Amino acid sequence: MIEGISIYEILTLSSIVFFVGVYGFFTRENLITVLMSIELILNASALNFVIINTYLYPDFLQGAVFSIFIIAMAAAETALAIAIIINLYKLVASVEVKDTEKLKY
Amino acid sequence: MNLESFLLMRYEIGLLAVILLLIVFEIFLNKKHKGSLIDIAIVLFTIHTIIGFLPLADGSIFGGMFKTNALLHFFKSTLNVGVLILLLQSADWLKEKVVQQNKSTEFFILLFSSLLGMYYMISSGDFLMFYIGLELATLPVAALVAYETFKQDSAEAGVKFILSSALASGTALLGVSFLYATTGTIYFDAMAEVLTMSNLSILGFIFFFSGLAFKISLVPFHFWTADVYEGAPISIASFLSVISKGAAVIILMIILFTVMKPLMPVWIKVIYMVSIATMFLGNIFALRQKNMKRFLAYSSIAQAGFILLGFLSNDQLGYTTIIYFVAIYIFSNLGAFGVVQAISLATGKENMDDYEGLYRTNPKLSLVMMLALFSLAGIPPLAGFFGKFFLYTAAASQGYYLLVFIAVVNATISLYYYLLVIRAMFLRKNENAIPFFKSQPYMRLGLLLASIGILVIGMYSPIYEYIYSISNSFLN
Amino acid sequence: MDILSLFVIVPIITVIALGFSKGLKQSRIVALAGMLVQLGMSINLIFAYLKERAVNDDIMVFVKDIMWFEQFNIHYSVGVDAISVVMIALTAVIVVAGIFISWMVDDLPKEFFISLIILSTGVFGFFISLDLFTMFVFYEIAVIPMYLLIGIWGSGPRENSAMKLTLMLMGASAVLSVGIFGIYFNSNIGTDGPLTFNILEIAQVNIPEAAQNLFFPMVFIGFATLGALFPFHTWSPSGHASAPTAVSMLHAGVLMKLGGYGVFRVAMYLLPIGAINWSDFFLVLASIGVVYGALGAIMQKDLKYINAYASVSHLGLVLFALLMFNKTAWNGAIIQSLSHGLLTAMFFALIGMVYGRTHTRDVAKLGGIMKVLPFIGAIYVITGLAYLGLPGFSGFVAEMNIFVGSFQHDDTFHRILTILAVSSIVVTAVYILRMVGKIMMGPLSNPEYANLPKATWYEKVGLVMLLIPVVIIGVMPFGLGEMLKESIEPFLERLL
Amino acid sequence: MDFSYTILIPLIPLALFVILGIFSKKIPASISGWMGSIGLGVTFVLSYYAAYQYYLNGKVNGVYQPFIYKYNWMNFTDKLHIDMGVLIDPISVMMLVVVSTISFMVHLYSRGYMKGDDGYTRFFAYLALFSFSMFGLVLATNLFQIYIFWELVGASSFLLIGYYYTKPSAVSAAKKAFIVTRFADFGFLVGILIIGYYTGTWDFQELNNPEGSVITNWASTSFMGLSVLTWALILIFMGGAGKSAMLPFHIWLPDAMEGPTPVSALIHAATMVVAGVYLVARLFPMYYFIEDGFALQVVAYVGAISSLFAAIIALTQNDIKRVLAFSTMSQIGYMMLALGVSGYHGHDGLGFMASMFHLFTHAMFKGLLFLAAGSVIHAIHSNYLQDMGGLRKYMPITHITFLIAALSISGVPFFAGFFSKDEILTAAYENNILIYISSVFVAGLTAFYMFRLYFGIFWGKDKEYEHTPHESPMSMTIPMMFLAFMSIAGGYIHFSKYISPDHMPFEAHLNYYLAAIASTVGLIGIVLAFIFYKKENNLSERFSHAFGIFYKWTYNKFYFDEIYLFVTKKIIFGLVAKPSAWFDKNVVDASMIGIGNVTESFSYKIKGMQSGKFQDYAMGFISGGVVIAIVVFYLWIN
Repeated sequence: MIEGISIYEILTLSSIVFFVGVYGFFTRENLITVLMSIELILNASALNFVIINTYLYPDFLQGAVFSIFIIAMAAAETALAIAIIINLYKLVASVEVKDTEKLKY
Repeated sequence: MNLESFLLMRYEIGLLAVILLLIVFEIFLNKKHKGSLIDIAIVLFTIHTIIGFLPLADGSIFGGMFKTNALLHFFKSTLNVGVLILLLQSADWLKEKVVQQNKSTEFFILLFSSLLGMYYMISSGDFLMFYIGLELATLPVAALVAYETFKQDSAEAGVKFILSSALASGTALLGVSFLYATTGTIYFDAMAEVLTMSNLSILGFIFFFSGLAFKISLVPFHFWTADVYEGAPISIASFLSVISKGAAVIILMIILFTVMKPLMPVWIKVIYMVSIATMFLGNIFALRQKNMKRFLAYSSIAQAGFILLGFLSNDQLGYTTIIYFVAIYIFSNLGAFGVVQAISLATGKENMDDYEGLYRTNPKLSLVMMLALFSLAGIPPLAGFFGKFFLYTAAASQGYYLLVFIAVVNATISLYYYLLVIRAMFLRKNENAIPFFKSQPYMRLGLLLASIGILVIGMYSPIYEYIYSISNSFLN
Repeated sequence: MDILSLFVIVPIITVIALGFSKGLKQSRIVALAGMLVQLGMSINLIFAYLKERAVNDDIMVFVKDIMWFEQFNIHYSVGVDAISVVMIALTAVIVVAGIFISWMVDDLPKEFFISLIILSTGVFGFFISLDLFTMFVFYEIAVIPMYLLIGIWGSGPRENSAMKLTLMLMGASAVLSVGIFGIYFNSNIGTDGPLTFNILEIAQVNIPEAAQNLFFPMVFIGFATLGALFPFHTWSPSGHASAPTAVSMLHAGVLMKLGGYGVFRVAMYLLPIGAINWSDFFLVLASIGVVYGALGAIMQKDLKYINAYASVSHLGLVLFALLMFNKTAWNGAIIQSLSHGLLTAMFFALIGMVYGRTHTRDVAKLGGIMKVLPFIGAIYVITGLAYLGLPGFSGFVAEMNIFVGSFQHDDTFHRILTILAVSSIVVTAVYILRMVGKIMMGPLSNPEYANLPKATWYEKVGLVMLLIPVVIIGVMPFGLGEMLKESIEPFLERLL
Repeated sequence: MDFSYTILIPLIPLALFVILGIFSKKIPASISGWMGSIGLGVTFVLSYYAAYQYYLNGKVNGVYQPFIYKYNWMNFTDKLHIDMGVLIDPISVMMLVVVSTISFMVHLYSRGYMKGDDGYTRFFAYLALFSFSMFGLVLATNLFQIYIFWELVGASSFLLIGYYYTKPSAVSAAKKAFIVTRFADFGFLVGILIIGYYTGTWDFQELNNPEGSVITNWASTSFMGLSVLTWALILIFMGGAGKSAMLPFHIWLPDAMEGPTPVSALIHAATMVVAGVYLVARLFPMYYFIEDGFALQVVAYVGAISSLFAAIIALTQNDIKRVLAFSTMSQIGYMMLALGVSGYHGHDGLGFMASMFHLFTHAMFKGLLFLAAGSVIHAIHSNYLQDMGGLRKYMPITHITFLIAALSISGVPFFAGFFSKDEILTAAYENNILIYISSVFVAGLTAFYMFRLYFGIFWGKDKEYEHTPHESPMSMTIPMMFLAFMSIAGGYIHFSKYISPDHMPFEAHLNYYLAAIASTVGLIGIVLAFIFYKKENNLSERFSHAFGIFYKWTYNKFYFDEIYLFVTKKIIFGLVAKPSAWFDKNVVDASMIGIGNVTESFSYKIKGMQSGKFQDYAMGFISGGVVIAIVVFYLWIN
């Protein structure tokens, strides 16, 4: 609970973070930056959980616990994604999105 | 908490034991005998599967985070059988391709972990457990998709899968956070009591739904499906299309009919729209596919659209038909993928054109394929017909005749492309047809089990009746 | 084991036995043995039926009911009345004849006979079913083997024809299934009982008129597509043209009869008000089919196409008669189904024999075959004359019943359509005689044909088997008519 | 009295047909010919016995009683049913005599005529089938039974015309005969249906009863200003006109001469073609009483016009069988018009009686003419008048018998044709003077063209024959002689004692005044023919030039064939059948295929959705969610 800042501001922030992440996901040409965008999306959700927990339902820590798990999962996800990207790099010597368009239609 | 309540997690514990045992074997087994790990894994998993059929009490532990009931037992066993068939079908591939790289144990560990994640996901009693289960089910599969590290396709598919699924789970989480905002709880039971219809809760539902729809590959959340199936090893494509999708359907069903019950007027509409879009788009894309894996990917998208018909009937009829159809679908699709696997393994060919004249050289394989495809197309007396017919019945019971009409039209379209494969195998004659080959016993057993499932589940009505008798159990 | 279920079990056993047989010789013997048993049973069934009918007044006799899917109240429920009995006999005759005609099938013989017998299983099952679900199951079982039969053993553009046929028929069955749901979910209106698929039970309730109006066309089109209702008939000419002989026989002879039978048994019996409300519309379509099919047949150059369009015309007459809602016309419709089944089967068998020898079905290229193949020629002429409704053959009996029945309506609309339908006898004569005259008579068109091999014993047996019932019905229609009328009565009562 | 043995009359030929048909390969030609002849001989005897028995003892209170033996063959509705049976009444017995006589004679004759033909047994099988059908037709007890046998005679006619089936002209003639009569039968059938529906019966006894409900209630339902029953009768007459080759359905008859000549004699001269006459006679009370005989007027005029028309055409034809065919048509026109002008009671029924009488005598002399022509054709292997001449020296019996028949048909006194034709003219004179005048004119024309034939064949200059013609064998000449006898003696039977519309005998006297006119006209015809054709001269050519266009029209049979050809080929095939075949292929079928093609091409169109770029997929994912949200909120708010 932060004085002078209502839940709306923070939720707006998290929404902005979410959509920045989404925008980044759509437009980045490098797989690593796409991965970073995903982090933004996950963080937006984590932020939401914490804020909602704090502002609306401070009695239980469900949201906060959830956010911790989100962080952990995000880390696992990122690690795995990086591993796969590295493998791709080994094969095509590139981490560009345009090099992942072989499978289509 | 006592031992007995832990035993409610028998499936999970059993599977964990299998995983750990495999690690032990991996450590202590002589390098020369690494091949036998496959046999060991299969034996262990078979034992696990058989144990799964033993009766088990209902109950919930961890303060309602983990629930279990007769329906889930049944479904976990179904998943087990599916995975077992899958293992049998991929044993040869593992022996020939993976053992050399010394990666076979990882394969099993990852696969079983994913299955473990699914157990938890469908048994979850709150969104946290659900989320953990979902991720546990997804992440190992991502690794498996990219398992053929020397293949660009595999890596590309892995990238696409992990990034798309991360986006999906991010979106789902946002949805869950909205639901949490409106209700103040993440427990299913508690949320069901306080959830009301509001803009935020609906928005939350839609975001959450899109996350699960991604797993089931419903249109428009399906785009990853075909690319990933094509790039992934066939066993993994098969796993994604049957086991992973089946589990996701069940949890979607549980959540929609319990937690989201207050939002039913909304989600019925969503399901209605998505169902039509999924059937049409899946079918229309499947029409022109030449690669068998891609073909089956779109076909499985279309099948998912049919499954949604069962959601429209908010009663035992609906639940039963969904589960029944998923069970049938698992067997049918495994049959089809198994044949693709066998042929790919023997010849490396995966295109429909390569199948021309197959019946004349490999009649048994072609027959299994025909059974599987006709079952998918819904031709009596194969199981798929009964599954589809009952799904239509479920939708029609609520008066959705128009939707049923659209569905049957789509079933006809789908028949067209299934017949294309039949045409290649049976009708065409080909000088350069795939020559006769004899599959390994595991593969043959796997295909046999799938065929039996296809033939028996439909006509043998006690199976349906059993599912009917337990299908209500998730509600309490 | 009850007498009716054997009709499904014997073919299944035959199929299994075929699975273990090798080569042409074994498989044809196995197939023939199985189907001869079937034929014997079906003849026995006629007498058993007559005996049972004398002491049993139920609509259906030999009823056997086993619960299948309890939650849906789906039963495996069988029973027959006179109409199913004669249809079963027809099917058995044609299947056996078909096996004789395909005595020398060279490519994948085992699979051929398996598919053929699975098809016939579907047909037999369809005719004995009293449960809509079971009926639907058998209907689809009957359609699907067609794809393989045409696709593998066919000729010409076989792949496309097979695909078109399968898709159109399965599309029709899809539409039908919606109609069946409509019936099912209205099947307990007014009673407090459970929903049911059982035809006889559904007939006890009166489905609301709005529902009947909605679902009748679906059920009707679903079935009538199989009966080649204009404009849903286009699968039939190309399908027939590409199919191998025995398949054309079975297809036109039996499978297409499922359409009329279904319309009669399901659409009109369960949805009588819908039938009456829609009758004018479908009557127009059926009449168009009758004349249009006949006109189409005049212009065709391929023998099988001629016959296929002729079937459109003749089966249009079946639907036409069914929509007339009276006993005489319905009696005619059923006899027409029988008659057309036998005659078309004969025609296709003959065309197959000619084609097998000359390797052409082009009317322009054939001529004077009778001189070389007297037996085939003679039967061809007889079949042609029977087909155009000559007295003494079954076609006449059927057509006269239909015309007299149709004439019982005295409004201008029905009169015009009836006269239109009657006029088809002239057009039929034109195309039949044109065909017979061109290919059988006249000078030998190609000197190479002078040494065509004569008809073999199995061909003769096949043809004579089909001809006998045609003549029996044609010369002695009295018994058959009475037997059928008794069974028609309860169905007609629903409409009046 | 018991006439149940008459059932054997149709059944014997049926049995013959079945035996000869099934074993046609096994039975040697010599035996099959004898089998057929003996079988028909038995029916011949039975028929004459029946006639003897019936005409002498069939009367009760001066009225001939019908004898009916029937059983129920098929039920349509509660009322309507078809019976199969035997109806013995004056006209059916008379027809039995005619048919069995001619058929027996033709069987005998064919044994010689067809000798050495490949399909000898087949030929006798067909003949037996025809005889069976014709007997069945004659003995029918109801309208539907007549229709059944009507179709069967049509079919056997088809088979017999197309007997030489390797000859294209024979095949097309057979087809033409069948299709044209089938078209007419379409009318017949509709007529039957109308009668069945409005009267509830097809039984002749009920239909024909002048006091019965059918006839008395004719006015109860009308359609377009006429009673429906009148329409029905006109339609039934359409069927009769088809079979009897009346205008405008006559076109098949000349072509039907492609069949073997004995067939022409049997079917296309003596028996089948008069079925139309018999049909009208059968229903005569209906024709007469319903709507005051409106339909009968139609019959009369069609008969008269056909008679005149055919006689004119016959003048110019060169194929002797075709001349005889047109002559047949013309004579049947006579019979029709006689029925058309007939009354019902007593002496008014003269026309009816005359028609039957003429049917009888015509069968004899026309049958004979054909047999004689067949004998000629047999000898010189040509049908054409140009190829003949001076044959009287070579074929004396044929010559004499032909002459007798020609005299008979020309109405020369003391020959059979004279008596019957005279009765017809008398009846016409008493009722309709216009028809009378036309008929007399036709009588003159008949005499002229018959003697044109006679002189052309037997007199004139010898033609170059490949081998000397010789008289036909005994098997052929004996039947001819018998018929020649009948062509004279037949005239002396007092038909009015036996046959009348109301089944009551009456006295018909020769009207000498009218007979003299008719005979004179006939003799004028003969004399003209003598002048024109006795010796080779160019008179006929000069005349044909003088008539110019009219000659050409006549020679081409007034272009009826061409008109029909135009209607069928151009209009029905070209404008109806072809477009509907086109429509089927390019609209109905194409639209079904089109649905498939559109789906498939749509599939290719939208394949770009799956671009391969996972960011696009993500775009689809998010925007899909947004679209669902928008739609849901839209729906939910409403």
